[in-house]
Amino acid sequence: QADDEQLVLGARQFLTNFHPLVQVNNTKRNLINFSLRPLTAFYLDGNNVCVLCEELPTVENGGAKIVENADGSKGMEVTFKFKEGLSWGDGTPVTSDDVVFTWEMANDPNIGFSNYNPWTRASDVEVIDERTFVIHLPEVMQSYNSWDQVIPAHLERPIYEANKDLESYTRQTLYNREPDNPGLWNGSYVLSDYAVGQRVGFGVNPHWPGKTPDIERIVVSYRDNSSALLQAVLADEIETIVVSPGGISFEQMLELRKQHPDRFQFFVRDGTNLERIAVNLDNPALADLKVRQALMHGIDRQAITDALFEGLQAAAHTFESPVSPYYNPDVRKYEFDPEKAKQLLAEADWTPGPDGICVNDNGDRLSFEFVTTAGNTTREQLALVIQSQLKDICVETQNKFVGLQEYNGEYARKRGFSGMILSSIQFSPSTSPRIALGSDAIPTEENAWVGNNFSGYASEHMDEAVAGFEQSLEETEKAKYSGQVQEIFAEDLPMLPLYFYAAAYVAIPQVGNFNSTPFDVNAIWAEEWTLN
Amino acid sequence: MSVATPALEVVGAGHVAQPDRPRLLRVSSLSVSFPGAEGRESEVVSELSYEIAQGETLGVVGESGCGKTMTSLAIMGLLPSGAKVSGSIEFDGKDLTAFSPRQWRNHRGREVAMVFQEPMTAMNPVMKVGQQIAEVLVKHERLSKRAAFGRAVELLASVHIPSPERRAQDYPHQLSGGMRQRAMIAMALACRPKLLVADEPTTALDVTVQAQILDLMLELQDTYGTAIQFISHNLAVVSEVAHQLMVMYSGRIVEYAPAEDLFANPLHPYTQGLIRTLPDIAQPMAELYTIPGSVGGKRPSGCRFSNRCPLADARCREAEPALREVTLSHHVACFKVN
Amino acid sequence: MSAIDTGLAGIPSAPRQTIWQLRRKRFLRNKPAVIALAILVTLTALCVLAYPYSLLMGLDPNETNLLMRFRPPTATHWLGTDSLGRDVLLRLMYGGQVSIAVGVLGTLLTALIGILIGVWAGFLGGKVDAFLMRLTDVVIALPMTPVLIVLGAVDLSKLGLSQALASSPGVVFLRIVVIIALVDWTTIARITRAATIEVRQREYVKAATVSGARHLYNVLVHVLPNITTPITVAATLSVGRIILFESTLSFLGFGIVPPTPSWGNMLTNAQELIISAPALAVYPGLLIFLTVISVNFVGDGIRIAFDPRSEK
Amino acid sequence: MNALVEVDNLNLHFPIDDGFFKEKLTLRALTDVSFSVEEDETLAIVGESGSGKTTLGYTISGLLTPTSGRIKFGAALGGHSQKRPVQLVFQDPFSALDPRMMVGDIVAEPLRLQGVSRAERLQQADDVLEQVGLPAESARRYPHEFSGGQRQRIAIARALIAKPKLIVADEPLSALDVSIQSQILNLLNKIKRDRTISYLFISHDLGVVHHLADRVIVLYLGRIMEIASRQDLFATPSHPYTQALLESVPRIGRGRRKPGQALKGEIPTPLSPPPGCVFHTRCPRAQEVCRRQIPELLPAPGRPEQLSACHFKD
Amino acid sequence: MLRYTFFRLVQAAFVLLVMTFLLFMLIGMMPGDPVENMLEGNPALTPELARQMRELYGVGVPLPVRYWHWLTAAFQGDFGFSSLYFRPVLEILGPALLQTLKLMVATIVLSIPLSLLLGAIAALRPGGWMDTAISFFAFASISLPNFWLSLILIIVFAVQFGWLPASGTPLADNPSLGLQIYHSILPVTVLTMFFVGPLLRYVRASMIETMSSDYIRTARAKGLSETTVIVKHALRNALIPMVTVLALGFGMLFSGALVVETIFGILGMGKMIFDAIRYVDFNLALIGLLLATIVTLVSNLLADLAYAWLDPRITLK
Ligand SMILES: Nc1ncnc2c1ncn2[C@@H]1O[C@H](COP(=O)(O)OP(=O)(O)OP(=O)(O)O)[C@@H](O)[C@H]1O
Ligand SMILES: Nc1ncnc2c1ncn2[C@@H]1O[C@H](COP(=O)(O)OP(=O)(O)OP(=O)(O)O)[C@@H](O)[C@H]1O
Ligand SMILES: [Mg+2]
Ligand SMILES: [Mg+2]
Repeated sequence: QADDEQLVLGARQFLTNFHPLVQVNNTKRNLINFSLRPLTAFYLDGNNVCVLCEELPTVENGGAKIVENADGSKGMEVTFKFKEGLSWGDGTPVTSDDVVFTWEMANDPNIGFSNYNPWTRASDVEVIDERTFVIHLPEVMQSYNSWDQVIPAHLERPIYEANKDLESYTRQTLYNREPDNPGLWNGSYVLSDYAVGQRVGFGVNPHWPGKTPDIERIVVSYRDNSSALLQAVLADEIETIVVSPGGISFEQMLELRKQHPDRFQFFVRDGTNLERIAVNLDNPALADLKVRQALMHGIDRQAITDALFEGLQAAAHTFESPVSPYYNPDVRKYEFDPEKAKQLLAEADWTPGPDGICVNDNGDRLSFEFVTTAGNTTREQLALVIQSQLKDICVETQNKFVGLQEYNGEYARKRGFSGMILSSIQFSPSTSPRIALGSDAIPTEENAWVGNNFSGYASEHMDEAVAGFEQSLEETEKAKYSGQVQEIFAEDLPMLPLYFYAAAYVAIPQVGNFNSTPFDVNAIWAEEWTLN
Repeated sequence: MSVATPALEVVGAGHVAQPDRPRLLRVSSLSVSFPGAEGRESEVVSELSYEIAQGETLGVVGESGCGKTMTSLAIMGLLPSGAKVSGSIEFDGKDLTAFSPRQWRNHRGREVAMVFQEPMTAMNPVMKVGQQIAEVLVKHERLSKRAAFGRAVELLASVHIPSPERRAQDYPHQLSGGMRQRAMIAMALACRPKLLVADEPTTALDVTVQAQILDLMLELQDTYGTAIQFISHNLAVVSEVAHQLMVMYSGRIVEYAPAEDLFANPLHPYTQGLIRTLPDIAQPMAELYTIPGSVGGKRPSGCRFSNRCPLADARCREAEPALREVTLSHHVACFKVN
Repeated sequence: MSAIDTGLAGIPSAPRQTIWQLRRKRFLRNKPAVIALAILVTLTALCVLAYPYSLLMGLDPNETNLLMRFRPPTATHWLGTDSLGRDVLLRLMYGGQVSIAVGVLGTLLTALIGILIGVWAGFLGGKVDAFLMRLTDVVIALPMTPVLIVLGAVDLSKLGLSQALASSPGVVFLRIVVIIALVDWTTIARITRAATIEVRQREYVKAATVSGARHLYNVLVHVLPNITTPITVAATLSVGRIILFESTLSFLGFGIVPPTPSWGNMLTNAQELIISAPALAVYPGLLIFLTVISVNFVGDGIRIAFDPRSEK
Repeated sequence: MNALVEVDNLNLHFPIDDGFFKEKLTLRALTDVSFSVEEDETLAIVGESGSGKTTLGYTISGLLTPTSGRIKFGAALGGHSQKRPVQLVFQDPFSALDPRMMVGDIVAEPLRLQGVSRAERLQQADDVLEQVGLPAESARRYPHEFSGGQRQRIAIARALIAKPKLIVADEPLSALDVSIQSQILNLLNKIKRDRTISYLFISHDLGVVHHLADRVIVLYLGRIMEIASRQDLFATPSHPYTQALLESVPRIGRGRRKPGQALKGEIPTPLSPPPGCVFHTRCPRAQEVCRRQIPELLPAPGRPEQLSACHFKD
Repeated sequence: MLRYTFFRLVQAAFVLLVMTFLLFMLIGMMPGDPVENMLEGNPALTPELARQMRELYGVGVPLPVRYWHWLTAAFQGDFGFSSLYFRPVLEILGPALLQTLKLMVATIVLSIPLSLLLGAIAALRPGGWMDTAISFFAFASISLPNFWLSLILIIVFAVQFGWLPASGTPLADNPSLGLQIYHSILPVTVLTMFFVGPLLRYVRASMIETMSSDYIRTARAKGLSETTVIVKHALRNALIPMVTVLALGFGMLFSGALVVETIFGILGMGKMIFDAIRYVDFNLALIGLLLATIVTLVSNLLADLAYAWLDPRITLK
């Protein structure tokens, strides 16, 4: 059975590169956070907490202040202080200079940092002393106290100075050349060894000022397909695994639980990642709100999660998950009601045709292309079930399972789908709903296809509410604006919410304190994990 | 030309037929059959009886498929698996039919050796010629590999292969057809066998080379006193080397006599036909004699030649004539011969 | 009649059995091949019956039913249902149609390309031959599966096909057939070439040439009919190989796209749940195995039956 | 007599492709061959294996294109509409017939290539089959049902059907049993009696050649050693090679042979034929001049019709 | 011989050049671009950054132009960076190639004696029950989908019995040889199963043919023992052509390795290429495919040389 000192995690996709702030995606965040910690993170309860800092600055405690900018607009000053004794893995202390360096690089357009809580939000970083620094923000923003990782100036600055463009910097940075250099990391673990595509190993960081980790070594082992991962779990080769597209599927977890209820622990928590159908609002049929409402009434979301996920993934009514502090339970809900759906369609002039599919007066059929990623069994099943359900309310979907590449590129980001597309989107407490609902988040050629507003939804109402949210500093106010956004969302249905992915893990029983949080990467608290 | 045969002693034998020489091989009532389709057996050699004296050449002639090769393979104990043999083969006083596989292996290559028709395919293409010869010596004379190779070179010299040292290092494909056949003969004679079975050794060769090989065989027979069973379908070739002659037709001996006797006085209608069908340089004629029909097809009942025989009558179609001695040492299997 | 004897003793009065009768007899003597053929015929017949069967049982291969997932065999669902409550047997039947169709069509295309190139190279010889054989060598040197994946990933719309057409099931099916043929023709090409070279130098071709026959005549009249044996054998074996290819491609996510079932993608879909519902993986895997091994046995049987050495 | 075919200084070299960088080797299969085939005559070509007999036959029938030299078809062939006045009969009766075609179609193939209708050509095929001594119903059988001798008859029938003026027969007997050989020989003779036809008869069996030929060409390493009428050649062979050949032929009635008369050595490779007279390496009469100078093909002393290429001919 | 080798190498180089072009075009026609993949779901993505990245990966530049850039760089020894692993492609592919070669060599080392033994046994009595059994085994080997076999073997040996590891590579940093072998047992078994069938059929056919050849009869006529006849005369002749079959099989093995590597989590060439294609890592896919092709081309060349060395009848020109 399990090795006392080592915990093996399973994962599917290896890192593209090891740089913590370049080309960041979820896979990378899940891994890097073992050894490189962000300044702040959202803990289990959804509250923002300090990771590297002494105390979280807030407006209430005076750590953050609203100030007047030179041009008269409002800005902010946020003061942070690193924890006592915080050091890089090579013993060099983590200092304010590292923050300045990180911020400098982030503001160099040639380098291309793309972290989740970007340093580019700051207009200046002011060094108070070795451990204390003030971040200046040019405007008031709700995410003023959410900040990502810093990188070691003593190692990376010379490299940056010598390579001032993305191409040569990403090639030369120690994160890619020597990722096992302990000086690059400041977490409770340091990345100690790796084999490209196969495994990444983490060892204890002797300079970590916080709790000394209980587990001496954490290995992330990569397996390409979920069956192989599952077999490896069953063969005791992998001890902990995430349930998501990056690990085994939810259904596999359910099966595992059925087969071996006692061999493993199963952590399942409501998550914040929303599975939704983006509808192309350029399609005249879908542009009609009644049709979208009919679709919502026609899809039995509860039955789907009951049948496919044993009810463990919550059916969604809005984009915020019930676990979110901003969740608004009072928005309009669309219960499964095929009769209502048909009635709505009839109101929109769609009546059943000879083959059971609705037609309008022009003779158009109510038929949509429905795009899904091929190879993702859960999604494929979902698409097939929805197809069956919509057929009952006289809507036809033509399923199209396309490869990941095509899906991401041609279909989603370039909005190449003419009807509906199945995709997921995650809102962490610090992210603004703008990314999927803002009228400036519609991917177009001009903005280099950036943005997740695949539906092409634009509403002034919504934009205002979103801006309100972004500028709120207090939780109650944030909740108010977010609630507003959710209401508009439920009325307008810019996308069809289906359910929230649960944050789920499977682990051997020996693992303790495995606190999985739906809000942030649980590797950030890896030192709390135990193994006995 | 001087023949370099230092290692070989000369036994000496004239090339005149000597019927009183001691008997070496005695084959009696040899039959070979194969299990055919649908359980029928096909007999390819039937009731063969003949003898070979020491140092004597027996020529065997017959058309394709008459069982010449099967007869010689039976003597070598090399019949393909599935073949059924009956009758007895007595060699130098030993009964070969009672031999164990081990005895056969000690017998083959030492007491009897064989030369095949196609020298190209009969030699292992990826083994040096010298080695292939040496192999026999290693097996039967228990020589070391090196010594055996030395002997192989001498043997190549004795079959008149120029620069034998170099040739011994060659592979079969590097030799011309004639040279390959010489090497085959050298291989066969390596252990000075008492009997050499030569199955159409010159058929694949040009006339000029054929003449050379025939010369060589006669010369070696003189030197070593080896008896030879010489198989050919060419009467003329056999006539140049054989003391005794055996004509086969469809698995049977039809005529068996001393060579000169047979050519001077062929008795069996088939033998007569064979001789008469040959165009002759000495005696041109407008129309050649032909034996009607062809070999193969269904065997007739009675005499196997009856369906092609100009003399055949009802009796020939009923019973098979036995081989009998008509005049001294002249055997024939025909009812029409007295 | 003239003085010449005709030597007709050998000709029997009644015509002997034709070459095909002989071959059939020899094939029928080969028990494993006959059994394999029976299996193949049965499997194919079963697959062809998919539609009537669905009418009879009132089933739809693509209709999902969340209340009927993973059902054990019942009177309506003889092999139970899959993860979406669809009838496994019916899907296996439809899947077999697709898999076998890929195998057969792929082989036809493969054979077409292979024969064209092989005959061309073999008959003309010289520089043409050298070039075509180098080409063959190169294609053989290509690592097959990765190349299939590249070809499978090529975006047809970048080749000018409309997005909708490019991802329609028919085009996806054809595309698989085509890409497999594009890399798999080499075996048949080489075999055809070798056989063509052998036939080309036969004397009946020379006789025809002397009488004024052109290349095309020789190829059509003499070469093609005489190289059917090795090609038939190679093509038979190729059916099995292509069915395997398709399943591998499906496994890697580049094959027939669901919901259209093929044995390959059914197997792939089932592998996630192989522990709890192993039957879903075992059935298609077994059918692939059974089909391919039967095809191989039949191919071998044909080879033996057609062997010129046993053909007097 | 008119010349049917005139061959003038024919050379045929096979390029041996020896990789990209190496100089190309040439195999001289035929060198400076000149002769003619007269109407209604049988011209035999003899020589050892590899001497170029088949190559010569193929060149004349148009299967090979000469490297240099000319082949001229005489006036007797001018009026024919057919493409080639020549037909071929091969050595191996097994590979000479397409196993997938019925005998009737095989025999009628030359007519098919001339565009004769099927009914018409099958009718003719039946006729020719009868002429070569096969029953007409053979036409509806496949070749594998026939014996070697019968197949050779079929091949001859195919050669005859287009009424050629010349048949090139490349060792048509050597694959057959002795008892069958004479049947085919007689058939060839009968055909010759029935129609005006010339044979280019390739053989290495001098007995057969003596029986059939009007004139004989002796080839050695692609060169003509001697051309003579049959009587002259067999009675007074002029070239030492011809003499050696005749000497080597085994004959019945001579009793056991006396060793030591056989020609020494073997035929050299045509890739690098010996300089001078190509035969000098094996010639018992070879002198210095033979190593240097190629002897011309000139009449033997006192026999203007008998040409031989030797510095010391008889 | 030297000249021949040189010529073949030149030829191979030319072939490779042509292939770079073809593959470049093919890969260029794959959908999507690497940037999509890297930035998927990242809310902090800015248009500016997206543009920059696309530029970095050459998206938008016409294919032939990109090819030309690539080619000139390649001639200067720069084969490009992997966008997936962010390392020079050769640095990634080197170890991967080694991994795959290890797998393949192990497979070949096992397959040759196995196929020889089984093939020879089958050939001794064609049609006998041993032959039938071995033929069945061979056909089964040819017909089993290898991914299916892999899964079944994992379920049986790793999951049910727990005797063998389900992963193809050990997790330790510097695994001992023993550990490496232990982890390779299942993947090598699958590959061997996949490879041995065709080989075995070939050995059998070749042996049957050889055993009926004239020179075997000659060898027997010399009085040699059956073992000598088989080992010294038959096997060698039967095996020479196998060199070519092996070389051709090499390409096939590469394909088989892809599937096996994917399932057993071995980072070999096959999986590298597969990943590269899935995640549109242009350079990696291209060089990976080329490298795989080079390996087969070289193995073919070696096979030809070995053939000529083993068979004196062949002279290489
Ligand atoms: N393995 C076998 N099984 C069945 N019949 C066989 C077998 N080998 C040979 N035969 C038959 O045995 C008969 C005699 O063959 P054999 O080889 O002895 O003839 P041959 O006189 O040597 O002919 P050739 O002059 O063609 O060499 C032939 O009819 C042949 O078909
Ligand atoms: N296509 C070819 N390419 C190269 N060399 C050839 C070719 N055909 C024949 N040769 C060579 O030309 C020479 C003459 O061959 P040819 O076949 O004409 O001889 P032949 O007298 O008919 O011999 P045989 O009696 O063996 O039939 C031989 O050395 C032969 O190897
Ligand atoms: Mg024989
Ligand atoms: Mg010839």
